[in-house]
Amino acid sequence: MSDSEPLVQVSGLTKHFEERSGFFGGDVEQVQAVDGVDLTIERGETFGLVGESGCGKSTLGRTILRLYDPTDGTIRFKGRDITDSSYDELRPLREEMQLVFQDPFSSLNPRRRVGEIVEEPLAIQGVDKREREERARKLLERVGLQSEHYGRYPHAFSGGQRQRIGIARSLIVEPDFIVADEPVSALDVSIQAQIINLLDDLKDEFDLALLIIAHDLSVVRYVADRMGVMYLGELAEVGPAETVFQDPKHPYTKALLSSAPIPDPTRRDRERIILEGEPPSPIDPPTGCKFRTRCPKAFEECTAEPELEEEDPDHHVSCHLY
Amino acid sequence: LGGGDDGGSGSTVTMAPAAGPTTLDPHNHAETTTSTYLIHFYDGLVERNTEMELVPRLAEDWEQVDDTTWRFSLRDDVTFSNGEDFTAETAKYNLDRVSGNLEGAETVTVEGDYASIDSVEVVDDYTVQVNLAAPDPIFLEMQAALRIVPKEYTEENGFDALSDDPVGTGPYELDSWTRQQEMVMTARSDYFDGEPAVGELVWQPMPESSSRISALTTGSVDLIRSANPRNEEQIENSGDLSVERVPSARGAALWLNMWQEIPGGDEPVFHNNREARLAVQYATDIPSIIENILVGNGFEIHGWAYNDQYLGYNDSLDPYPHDPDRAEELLAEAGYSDGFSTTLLVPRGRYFKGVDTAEALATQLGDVGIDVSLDTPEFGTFATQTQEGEIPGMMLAAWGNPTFNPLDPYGNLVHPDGMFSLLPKQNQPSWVGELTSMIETAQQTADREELASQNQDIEALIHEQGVFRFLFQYRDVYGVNDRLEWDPRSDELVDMYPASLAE
Amino acid sequence: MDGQSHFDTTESATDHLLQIEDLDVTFRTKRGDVEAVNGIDLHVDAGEILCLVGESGSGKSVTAQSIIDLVPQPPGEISGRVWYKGQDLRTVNSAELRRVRADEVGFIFQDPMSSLNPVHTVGRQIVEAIRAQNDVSKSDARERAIELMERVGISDAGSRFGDYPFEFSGGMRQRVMIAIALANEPDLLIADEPTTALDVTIQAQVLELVRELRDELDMAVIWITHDFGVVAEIADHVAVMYAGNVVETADVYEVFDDPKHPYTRGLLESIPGSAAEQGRRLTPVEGEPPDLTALEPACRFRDRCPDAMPRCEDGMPATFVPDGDGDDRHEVRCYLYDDAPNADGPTDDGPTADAPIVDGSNGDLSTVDSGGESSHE
Amino acid sequence: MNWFRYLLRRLGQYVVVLFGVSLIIFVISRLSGDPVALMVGMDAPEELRESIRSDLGLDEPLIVQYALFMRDAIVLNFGESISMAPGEPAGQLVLSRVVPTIQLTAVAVFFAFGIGVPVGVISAIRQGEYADIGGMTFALLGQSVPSFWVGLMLILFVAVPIDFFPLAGAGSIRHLLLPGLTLSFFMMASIARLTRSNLADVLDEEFVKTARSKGISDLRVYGSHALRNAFIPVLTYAGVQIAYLFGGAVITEQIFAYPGMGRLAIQAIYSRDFPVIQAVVFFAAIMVIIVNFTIDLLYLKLDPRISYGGDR
Amino acid sequence: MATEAAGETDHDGSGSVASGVVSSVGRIRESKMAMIGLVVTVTMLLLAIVAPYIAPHPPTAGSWPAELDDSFLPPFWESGGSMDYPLGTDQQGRGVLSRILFGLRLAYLQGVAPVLLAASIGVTLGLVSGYFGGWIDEAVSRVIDTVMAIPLTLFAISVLAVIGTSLVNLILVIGVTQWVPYARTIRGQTLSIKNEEFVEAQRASGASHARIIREAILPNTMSSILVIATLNIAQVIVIAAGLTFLGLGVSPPRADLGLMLAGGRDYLTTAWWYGVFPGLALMIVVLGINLLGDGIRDILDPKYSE
Ligand SMILES: Nc1ncnc2c1ncn2[C@@H]1O[C@H](COP(=O)(O)OP(=O)(O)OP(=O)(O)O)[C@@H](O)[C@H]1O
Ligand SMILES: Nc1ncnc2c1ncn2[C@@H]1O[C@H](COP(=O)(O)OP(=O)(O)OP(=O)(O)O)[C@@H](O)[C@H]1O
Ligand SMILES: [Mg+2]
Ligand SMILES: [Mg+2]
Repeated sequence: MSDSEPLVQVSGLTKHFEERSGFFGGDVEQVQAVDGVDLTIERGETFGLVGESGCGKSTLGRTILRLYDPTDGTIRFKGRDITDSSYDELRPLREEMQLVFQDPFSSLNPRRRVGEIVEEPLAIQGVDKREREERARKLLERVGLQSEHYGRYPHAFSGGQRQRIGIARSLIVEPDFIVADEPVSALDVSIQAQIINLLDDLKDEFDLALLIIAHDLSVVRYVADRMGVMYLGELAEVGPAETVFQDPKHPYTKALLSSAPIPDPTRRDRERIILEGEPPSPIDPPTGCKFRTRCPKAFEECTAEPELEEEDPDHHVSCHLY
Repeated sequence: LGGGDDGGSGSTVTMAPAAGPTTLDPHNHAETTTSTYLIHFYDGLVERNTEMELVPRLAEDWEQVDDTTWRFSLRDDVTFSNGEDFTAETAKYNLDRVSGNLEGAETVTVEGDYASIDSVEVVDDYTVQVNLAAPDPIFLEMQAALRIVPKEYTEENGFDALSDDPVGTGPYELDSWTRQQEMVMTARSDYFDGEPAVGELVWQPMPESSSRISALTTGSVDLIRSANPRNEEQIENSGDLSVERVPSARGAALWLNMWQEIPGGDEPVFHNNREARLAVQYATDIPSIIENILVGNGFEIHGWAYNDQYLGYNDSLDPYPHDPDRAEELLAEAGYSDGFSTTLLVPRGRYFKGVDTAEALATQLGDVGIDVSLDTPEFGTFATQTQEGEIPGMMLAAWGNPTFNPLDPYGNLVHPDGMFSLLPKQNQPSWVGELTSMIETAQQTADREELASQNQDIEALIHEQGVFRFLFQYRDVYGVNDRLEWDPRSDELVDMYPASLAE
Repeated sequence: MDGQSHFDTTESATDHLLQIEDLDVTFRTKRGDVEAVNGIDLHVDAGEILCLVGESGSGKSVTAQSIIDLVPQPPGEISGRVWYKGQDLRTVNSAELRRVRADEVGFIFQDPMSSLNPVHTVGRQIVEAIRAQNDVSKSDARERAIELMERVGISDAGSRFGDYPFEFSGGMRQRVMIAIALANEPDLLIADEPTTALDVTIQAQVLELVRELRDELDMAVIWITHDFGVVAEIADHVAVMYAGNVVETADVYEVFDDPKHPYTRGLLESIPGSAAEQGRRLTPVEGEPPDLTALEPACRFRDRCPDAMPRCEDGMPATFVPDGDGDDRHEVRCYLYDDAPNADGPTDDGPTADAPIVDGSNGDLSTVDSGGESSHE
Repeated sequence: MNWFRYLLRRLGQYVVVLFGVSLIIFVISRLSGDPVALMVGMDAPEELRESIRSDLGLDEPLIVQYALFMRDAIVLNFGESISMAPGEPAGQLVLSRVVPTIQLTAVAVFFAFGIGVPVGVISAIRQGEYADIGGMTFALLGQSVPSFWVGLMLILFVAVPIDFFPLAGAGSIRHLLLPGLTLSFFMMASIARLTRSNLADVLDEEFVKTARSKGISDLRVYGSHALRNAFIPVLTYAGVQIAYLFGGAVITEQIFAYPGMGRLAIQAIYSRDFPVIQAVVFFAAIMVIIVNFTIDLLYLKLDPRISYGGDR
Repeated sequence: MATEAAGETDHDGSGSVASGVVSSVGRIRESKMAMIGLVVTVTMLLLAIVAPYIAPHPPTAGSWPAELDDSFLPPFWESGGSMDYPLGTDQQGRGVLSRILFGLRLAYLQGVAPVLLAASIGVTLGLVSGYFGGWIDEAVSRVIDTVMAIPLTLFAISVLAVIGTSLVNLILVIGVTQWVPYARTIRGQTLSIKNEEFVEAQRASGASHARIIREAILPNTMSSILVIATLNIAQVIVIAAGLTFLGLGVSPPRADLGLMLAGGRDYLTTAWWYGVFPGLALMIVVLGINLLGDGIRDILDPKYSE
């Protein structure tokens, strides 16, 4: 493992889910949740992932963490191929990669005390109780809670506080890489800002690489160094966050940015690209370019599948227009 | 069909027995409940009247030619309900069937009762002769239980045809039948002995005794068998009902298991230990049970010949009295001064107050230190259990003996080879051998006088050795609507032929 | 309309299409009484879009549902007036209420997944709305339903008429809900966070659709959201709610340009979108909203307020028109804008023993309006 | 044709269930000891027993016995009754009792829904009021009283004093009323409570508010929207409960001397008539399955989601 | 410090299994129904426990023969009755009150023991099939369907007729027929809990299946188990009484409510007290447990605790 090696390197990553139906569940349909994604995340980098509901963001994040078995492709973590590692082989690696969830209610076991929840990853790694507790209490304070909260149950906390607990849980093993799956979308704006600030601070303090999933573009723009736009299981565009916002290439990215409401009433009369219809089903995605059924710029070539190609330095687009 | 004053709903009588018949083939069952129905469809050569005397029915007369030969002269005016004539051929056909001598016929349930028959000869159209393999002192008694089925009809249609559609010579024929629900019989106007007085019989089985009582008191039923002496008062008080009581041919006893090894782990206390058996006799208080549990519906007995109706009744014997002190002494003599534990097997739902009686006995035995736990299976389980020899230290059962000759229980219940004998099979004390040979001699004795005195000796020996704790002869209780004139019988059969409706 | 003038009105000033006066909603629960909505005054005119904005639990839905009496009672208890076209919907008989629901007011619920009956076809549910109070033949209603479905952007409406809600995506269901709400061309459309559950691309479609419809039908719209982006896109007027109170109402441009209430300001500074453009760190509103079962007679925002002062303990402030503000619709419930310096009394009905009077003055009743705190009731 | 697949799948599952049932039946009946002892007189010779045994196939290895049993069970042939009605085909014996039991359970189901649902609906609509408290107290008592005791009390206090109700037997509506009521008691109470709680839940659902917001009448809101949705779990419950109902029929039929399958079962079990036991349990299972299949069909009608691959 | 914090939380909310149960018992005071149920159940249980000390007579044997002569005495308020036997006597001259008091013990035993058995079978199967899914789940589901298709009373009757009737067999048979509701409910809950994010969080930290089941799933199903079990106890008591009534349960001379009902039914018109009082006692026992179970359900229902 050398330092020049990216922290996470994913290539051709594909995840299909089987949906059973029919007689005795005999018919199997493939949900093509993630389909051939190439992605690298460097140490200490924050990568934002945006896209519409169901486009495969969460699946991608979880497959990278090997919470799902990939259907195809490879995942390298710190240069090590973990594509086919078993659950038990992965266990020691869990210290280095963690997950933060969207739902502050369902992500905390209501029957366990906050302390137990935060310590859980350490307990699994076999750290002794005394040290666990000490670290947990410290961390609770760091994420803006109090050491006394250690013995309480989650139901006594508000959404924002619960999200802090979830963040503390993921940080206790001092990982190098965290996937944060829509960490703020369930929170109110005023609380959201608290959590975003917290994540921002922690990522520097702990030297974290962060894969942050969001459907709120402004959140990604605010926190991410680089970002990717997903559509139907594929990456449509990848590039430095600010570049993508300032100079979107892919028609989908353009539409997405244009649809996002801007909290400024003076700009409400701007030109907008409003897409027709809804994303097709990942069970039966269109052939060729997956966006062509809704793309305002679609033309004949789009029946062929585009490649994700470098358009500007470090700015990749998967579109036949380029 | 029909005729005379048949018809009118006024001549309908409704009865609520506890159960319906299982089959209508009279040779293929061994249940009194079923017989009650079948005696209305079928007749026997010989029958018992209400007083339990043997009287001619299809046979006009009979004679015992010698120890092993019987000759019956038959009526010539009898027809089956389908018109078929009754002849000596018919009689032979029936006797052959029940004795297993009918070529190609399936074995029937009652076969064991007629094992002594060797062959049957048709002497002429209306005379038939039966040759026995050995003398059988209860041959004639058993004839009273045999019902005659038609020959031609069954040869043509098979015996199975009888199981739900009877064809008999009897006073009634089947009108309709829904199993376990309702059976309707109509009188035959051409019955050879005269048309029955009641034109229509309706049978509605009700297993719940409380339903029966209610049905009787509400008037929807004319006749019930009461299983609940507490209700007698209620019946008698309600104006137009009355209670009929009759001593039953059924006697109850407590079997003491004298085997050397007892299945299920009870200690073989009674094997070769007369004191232990006598302790049980003295520990129990039968008159109190009769008074309190049976509410008087029973008579204390001291042997299988209950009373002087039975051949060989021994009036020199007395029932063991209730004497707990004596029982405890005997127990000490028997080597069980601290008492012992054992199990009492009693079928539930079969005998009148059977389980209650067992409970009371257990309480009484408990008072002298004999710790009795009850095992109370359903009769079906009980039957299997007993036949497979799964009998614990004690058993409470009642034996119906309408032959009025104790030879029947001697063979089945006393003789060590008998079905329900709990006498020791190995390591027999001498009295057992003696008893065995006494029974075997009696079974071959054709002379009634002699048989009577042999039976008395057997009774005395059984009593002396305390083989059973004899309990009581039951008294059957019926509730009857006063509009019905009907007499109960000791053999538990409800015979409606002699019955009539009061005006 | 003057925000303070209807203090003693018993009959409505009926120049608004809808005018809510002094609305209180309390839920009696096992945990205690939840004062979900407290002394709200609002109004909306034809062709106008009023956005109700506020955090989760601030009482937006309850306010909206109170208008046509959809709040379950019990556990809810409602008081106040809802003037609609001159009659108080809180006192009309049930037949009239049903007529208003059917013909006058359309309602779109927040969650398109649960607000359609899963066991009826969408067509049937639209037809039911059309025929609810009107004698329309089944076939006419069906035709009209298909028209509506097409109008709200459901392609192939004829064949989708017989489909069940679960066969529709979230965006399509929300369109069905809109079709139901528009069934009888209402004069007032109440939309309770109709796009919160939708993706931005679909949200853009729905926003566009509602704008069009408003123009076409000249409806008044009450649009509930917690997203200031959406407010900026669609609102004419904005009412900001906090913990059961409307804390600020103003023209939409005013709100973004010159927010007055500390809460409104805090919210706007929390939005990453605007912050990023200014290249600075987000300024969250610290703390959490109060527990509505355990309210003290004080300004409900004071614990989180950067500008809190002793006076804030006195009671929920009355509605003030900020000093020097020309727009008569800009109203704030904050003592910062009390331009009568000695008018510092609480808005409770008269002084109470446990309400400390900071300035020793009994207050100037002239500033007290009907939105007064009524937590003592 | 998704609904067709759904039904096919359910049918397939029911076949598996029937197979399981047959296995259980077989095991029980073969464990139940020697039936021959009951068939023949108490002193029948051993050869006779042997020959009956081989007639019945009782001397074959168990697995062969099971295969034979399955072969016959498919055509509802369970052999001849041994002790209850010797020689009668057990299947027919049971068949003759099926109708009364179906009538009885049908009446019970009718009572259970006919009384339970209205009580539940009224309680849900009048939550917290006297009607609710009264209805639910009644329902709670109904769930707490053993049905056989109810039956005895009905006999004692209703059937005996009132001539109208027969005490035993079958054949008319009058015969069905009291046993039907007895049998339905528990289910009625449960349905009342279930209807209440489901309806209360559904009334809180958003789509009920949507319905109200349309300005339709309360009757329509409750009838067409709320009740139909609330009814689906009640139906599920009924499906689960139907087996209990057939079981409960055993005791009820016993108490009211009602000539149905249940009483036949008791008699068969007491006399160890295992072909009859097999037949009863098998028929009961088939009836449970038929009822459940009917419920599956009702689901299709009531809940469109089912036919699109949903499950219940 | 830690204990302080823990102590502080215990009184303000639910929590782990133990504290969840403890706190719900504490909150029973909030539910009138549960309160009545608790009082009734505790009273009856106490009566059962102290039966040997308060019962005026022994439940079975007594001093012979006086007892048999006392058969069918009416309750004290009827003519012929006396305070010796406050609720009268049965056909053996045993006091009905004493028999009922002792009968309560058996009633609770017959309720609780099969439920423990059924719950352990059902919960295990439900957890395993819900958590692992696949063919295990398919198999368990078919077994559940099968058991549900057989009228359990018939099944229990058949089995008891085969293995013989005794208290232990009764408990066993009821136990193995009652596990289905547990398995169904727990399976369903496991299916949904295993998709909760907190389970995923455990998986993301590398927890073993056993650990996940033990720490995430089981504790979260505990309140349902508690509710089902409580209501099931009531049901089982009735089932047991029914089987005994049919003659397949407890054997005489034990003091058992079902047995008394069966014995008393022949005397409903002549000695009503013999069948009516045990029936009432049974009803009160069952009603108490039902009320308690309902109350617990209400208390544990999130809707209620919101
Ligand atoms: N365990 C699963 N089994 C089957 N299909 C799944 C599973 N998880 C996700 N999917 C499907 O895969 C697709 C992608 O889902 P995913 O959750 O990754 O989307 P997402 O982009 O995270 O959406 P959202 O913004 O709604 O969270 C969806 O169609 C979803 O239904
Ligand atoms: N039926 C009810 N019973 C008890 N409390 C209720 C009920 N309905 C609403 N509430 C309470 O009233 C308060 C206001 O709720 P409301 O639904 O109006 O909030 P909201 O502003 O619409 O929030 P959101 O953005 O989450 O929809 C909340 O605290 C809520 O818990
Ligand atoms: Mg996701
Ligand atoms: Mg809301």
